[in-house]
Amino acid sequence: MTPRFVEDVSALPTTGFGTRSLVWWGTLAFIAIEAMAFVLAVAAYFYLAFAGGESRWPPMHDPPDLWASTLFTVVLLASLWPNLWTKRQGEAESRRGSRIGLVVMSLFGIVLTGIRVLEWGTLNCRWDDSAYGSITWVLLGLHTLHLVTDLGDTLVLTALMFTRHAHGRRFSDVAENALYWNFVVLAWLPLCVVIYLVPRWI
Amino acid sequence: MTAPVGPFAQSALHVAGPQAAHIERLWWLMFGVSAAVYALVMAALLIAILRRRRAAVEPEPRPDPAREQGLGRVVWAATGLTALTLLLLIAILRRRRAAVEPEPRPDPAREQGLGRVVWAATGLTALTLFLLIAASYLTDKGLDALAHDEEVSIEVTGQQWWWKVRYHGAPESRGFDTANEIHIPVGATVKLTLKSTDVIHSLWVPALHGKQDLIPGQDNVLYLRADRPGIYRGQCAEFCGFQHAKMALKVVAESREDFARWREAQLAPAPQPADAVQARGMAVFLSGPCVMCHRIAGTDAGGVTGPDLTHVASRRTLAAGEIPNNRGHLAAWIADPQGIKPGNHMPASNLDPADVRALVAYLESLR
Amino acid sequence: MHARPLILCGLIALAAAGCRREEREHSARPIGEQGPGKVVLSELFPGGSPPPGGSHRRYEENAYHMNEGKRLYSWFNCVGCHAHGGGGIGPPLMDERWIYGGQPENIYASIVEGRPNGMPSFRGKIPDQQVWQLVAYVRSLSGQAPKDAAPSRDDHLSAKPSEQQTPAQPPRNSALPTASERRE
Amino acid sequence: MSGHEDGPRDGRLDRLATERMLERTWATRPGLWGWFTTVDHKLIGWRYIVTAFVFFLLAGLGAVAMRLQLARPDSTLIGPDRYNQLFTMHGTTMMFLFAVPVMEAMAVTLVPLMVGTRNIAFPRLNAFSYWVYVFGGAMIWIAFMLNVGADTGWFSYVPLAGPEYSPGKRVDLWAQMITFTEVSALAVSVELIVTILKMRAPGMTLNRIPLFCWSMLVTSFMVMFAMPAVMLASSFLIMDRLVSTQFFNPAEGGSPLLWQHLFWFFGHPEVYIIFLPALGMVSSIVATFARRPVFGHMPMVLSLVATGFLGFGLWVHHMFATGLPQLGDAMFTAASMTIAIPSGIQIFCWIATLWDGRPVWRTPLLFVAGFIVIFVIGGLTGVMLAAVPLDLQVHDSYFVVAHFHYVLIGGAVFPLFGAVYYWFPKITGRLLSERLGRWNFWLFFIGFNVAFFPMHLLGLWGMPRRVYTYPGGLGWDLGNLIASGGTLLLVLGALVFLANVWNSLRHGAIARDNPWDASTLEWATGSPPPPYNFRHIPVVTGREPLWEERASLPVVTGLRIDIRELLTTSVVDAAPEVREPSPAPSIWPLLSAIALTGLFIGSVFTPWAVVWGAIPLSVALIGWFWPKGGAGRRDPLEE
Repeated sequence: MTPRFVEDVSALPTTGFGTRSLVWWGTLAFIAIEAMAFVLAVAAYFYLAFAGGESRWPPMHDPPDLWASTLFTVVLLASLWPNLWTKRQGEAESRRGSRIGLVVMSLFGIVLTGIRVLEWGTLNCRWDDSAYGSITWVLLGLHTLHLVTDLGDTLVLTALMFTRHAHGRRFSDVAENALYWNFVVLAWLPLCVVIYLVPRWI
Repeated sequence: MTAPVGPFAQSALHVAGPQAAHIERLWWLMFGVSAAVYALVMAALLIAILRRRRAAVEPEPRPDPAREQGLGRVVWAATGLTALTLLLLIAILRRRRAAVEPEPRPDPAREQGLGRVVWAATGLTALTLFLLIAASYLTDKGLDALAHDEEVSIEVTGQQWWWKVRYHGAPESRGFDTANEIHIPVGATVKLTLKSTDVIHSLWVPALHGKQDLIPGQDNVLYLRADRPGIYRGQCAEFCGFQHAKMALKVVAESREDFARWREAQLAPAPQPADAVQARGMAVFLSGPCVMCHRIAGTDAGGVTGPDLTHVASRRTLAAGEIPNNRGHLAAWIADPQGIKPGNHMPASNLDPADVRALVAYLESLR
Repeated sequence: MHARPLILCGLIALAAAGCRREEREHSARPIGEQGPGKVVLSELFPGGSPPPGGSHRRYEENAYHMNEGKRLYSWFNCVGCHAHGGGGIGPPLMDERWIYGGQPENIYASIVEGRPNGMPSFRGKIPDQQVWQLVAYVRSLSGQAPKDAAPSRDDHLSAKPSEQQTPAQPPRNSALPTASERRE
Repeated sequence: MSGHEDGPRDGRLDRLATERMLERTWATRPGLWGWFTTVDHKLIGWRYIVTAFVFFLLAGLGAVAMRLQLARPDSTLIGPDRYNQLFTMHGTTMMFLFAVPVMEAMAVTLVPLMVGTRNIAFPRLNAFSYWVYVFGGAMIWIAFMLNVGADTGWFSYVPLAGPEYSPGKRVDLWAQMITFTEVSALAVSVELIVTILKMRAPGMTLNRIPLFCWSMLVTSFMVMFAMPAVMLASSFLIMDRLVSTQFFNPAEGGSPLLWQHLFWFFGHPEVYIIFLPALGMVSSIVATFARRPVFGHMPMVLSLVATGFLGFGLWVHHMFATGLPQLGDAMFTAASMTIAIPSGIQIFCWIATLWDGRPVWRTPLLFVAGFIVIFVIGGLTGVMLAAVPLDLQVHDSYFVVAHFHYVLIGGAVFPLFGAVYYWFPKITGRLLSERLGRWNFWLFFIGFNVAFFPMHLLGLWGMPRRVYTYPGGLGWDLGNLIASGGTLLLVLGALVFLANVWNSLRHGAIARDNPWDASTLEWATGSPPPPYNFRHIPVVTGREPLWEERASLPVVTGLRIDIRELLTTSVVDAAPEVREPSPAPSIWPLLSAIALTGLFIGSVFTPWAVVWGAIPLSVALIGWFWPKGGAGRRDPLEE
């Protein structure tokens, strides 16, 4: 068909943040998928606790120790502040601020991964002991997977920010990486309650 | 090869007890409603297709409503599922018309009329569904109405690929085991406790009730009653591996007297061999591979992983309903169970033919 | 693109292994066709002699046969004396010590012939194929079977880690247990 | 921001120069390298469709083998082991490797054209998802050829599929195949959601989105929330089998019913994931051939959304026979029957459209009529199955087999074939033959009903499903023979279809841009479309853009044409927002898919493969993410 020019878009920007960024939407969609996986895993936990073959929960185990998870949770929550700061630096397209923020967040990620390793030792159960052990390991494993994945992302992005590619869309990548970290933090809170506190309550 | 069974011995539309009868009534109700709904929808579709046929000859953007009504009546009268399909075929084959200009913004008044019809149809659908939900709920209640004061309590355990049947007695020493055949007295409420020791099975005797799963780690219960004497076939309805297809059972509904007589016979230990051949058969049984899995009460054979054979000769079929229980089939089954039911847990034996004959003679005496 | 031939080779290798592992033969050869040429009747049997025709390999590399062996181990009440491999009235089967030899034909002989001090003979009672299935399973108890074919966990109470996760313990022959050992 | 300012824009050059430059920018390189690296949604979409149809044919051949076996009682043509593998492969392939992928493939091909953009969102992810899908499908079929085919049904109930009752790797490979297809389905649904929400042509406000795109939007959301359930379930299963977790072992606190809940929480929405796109196709076809917009656009959209929500509330009706509490059952009965209302509304709206329109009877519309005739029966039997008492009788019987084939073949495959006839000229530039199309339709229509209608009766007369044989004399012999006969008609229909495609590809009538005079944007460009889809991004002024603007098409100008650039717009009003760069071809998606395949298959044999396999995967992903070239060139996207 014959075209009829009605609008000129050449003045539009070539990058956007938040709802104007495709990657932001993609990140949000993947967060939704993963959140659904968490929700279902927690549902499976309660199903096994109430409708599985056990009369006691946890069966023949002590509930997991609290010190490592408490430490983890405190550090994780503390990471929120530098994370939001980094996000703002990205949105302000500040190369220096983004670099500092990403380095700090990488360090947080490494420390948290270290604490997480210790945390596995405090569960007081093995994955093959019982269904309780299995679901507890899977819940913690799911979160660890996200933790490690985001750490990997952050490390690659940090490296990128120190190369000649640190311009333009990298800044929206910084903002979206921070968005994902928020999800990793927020998802942990209910999981922490389920893994560590629920066995003490029921 | 297959054990003989009557036609429709396993049919949900040839019922013999109150539970299945409730469900059958619900079926006919739903069938009737569905057929009516289907006829209406098809009629509407057909009219939609047919109503503008003249337009091709002389364009007519707003056909006369009276004529439309008349056409509608004719088509409605002609409704009938097969006929409709046929008409559809003819209608479509006869239609040939050049493409017409599309109408991107149809007339709002016409749209309103269509809207009213669509909403009415939707409302009608909702109402029909509401009625069906109510009918389903009432039927469900009806199934529960069968009083839970069972006269006979039977435990059915699904195993790959046969049914272990235990009759509870009071005291428990009056209980006994059998396999693949459930006897029940006519007119009595029967409680079936359903268990599984391996995978999930499902007990389905359509003439008496719907199905219920047998799930490891969970006991399910089914109450039923037979109102007519007869032999009703049932079958495993949840896929359970290799021989899911050949995991059948018989429910024998008989008079209270016959049932009592059968029950007393089952309680007795196995009869002693009556002659030398049977005695040899018993010896073969006890020294051969049979004892590893099978039990015969009153002898040393105490295997519990295969069917209890104390009164095997009183049963109508072998191999979970697969073959009739007679001399020839019994011998064939002992010689080559993997040929008859590949993958089942009974291994082939390599007994001497004379031994097989003796064994069959002995097993045949276990009435 | 360059990975394609590699993948293909890998697939063919997997296929060869896969076929042996996955075959499900249910047509047992009838009882009586007894296994290794000569069944040794002496109490002491030196292990380590190479398997005669390697026919038992078929069983040890095959997941279905080993799984059948596991079922029969419980059906035929081997558990009664040997527990789930830990031993009890009978010797344990999940360690590296074998009184009558830990090679397949040794174990075959133990089942078919029986052994002194309690192991009954199952000659004529257990068909040949089932004996081999049991042999394969018994060897998997001490981790002798390939890990991708050995049985995984039970669908019942777990008494021990699954055969799949049992570390391999190469059989060592040991003399008859001393009186004191037997008392333990 | 810097470096993006200069460069040739569309609208500043003459038509030929614009097209030549766009062609150079967007074209896929010829040859094998181009084939492996392309990110063009059309090429990937067509490849996806062809692959899905190959799986369809394979699974169909499996069905033919099963019907041959079941034609006579006590048949020994196929033994239980092979038969169980066959029906498992049939169900698994149809559901996971054909139905869902083919619908998503149609969307991958059509949605970017329909919303008027140059490529799909995250095109490299799109390439990746195709490779993952094809590797997963190839894995399970190669396994089947090697006699390692899964044999526990497409539903793989534990404990039968658990470690004790399914030795070997059959079920592990099956469960891993699930992982493959889920990864690819989830990736595609994210691409589609973002494409539909953010990349619509200016002016295509929410209420002007074509119904097919609406149906894909709802479908994609359903995929996002349903697929995690089956991924979790299959992961549990693999872990139970491989590292001895106890999820499904009742003796150690697990529950076999947990599997069923998780599986059906996915499995029921799955049916709608297959069915909703088909509804979108039907709407496209009906509007075009009834020569008017679909009646009741808003109710149609709301019905789609309602179906999407209600679809998640029905899973328990697959479990009525497991002995759940009665009150819960009643609730699920009500929910299951309620979903008939939105389906009913859509049927009524299409009939109203045909009623009011002036239908042109071409093959696509024929398939739509067949769809209504067949699907309504499936819907009604679905209502019956929702009633607990009736379900207890017919559950897992041939009645159910009849029901879901009426729903899935009637509800999805018929519209799909209609859609293939409808969009074939757009995709290939050639029309399919009408004459063969009619043969195709009638063979399918008659063959389908002959094959599947008797199954209703077989089920009511007590024949359970998933049996490799059945005894004679129970009243099932004739019904089975007829059903098997119908299968042969279906095979003939499929052959006619293949002949039609084969013939049309070489000698078919050349299609114009808009051979059906349809109203949606995909018809505003060439047949087949050029690599850049549209010379200028169109502007939409109504729900039926090409019918509203019959003289000329309003378009925007100002996008760069020397680099891959497309236009993103706001979610509700579709107002232009950003000139978004779009990724260039890359080999990394393929390499990532290979690495992922290695990890997945390796993990079936040893859990350590997850650790070792993560290394090449990480390398491939970093290669994918790492930006190429200097300033001004497109950087890859993160997801």
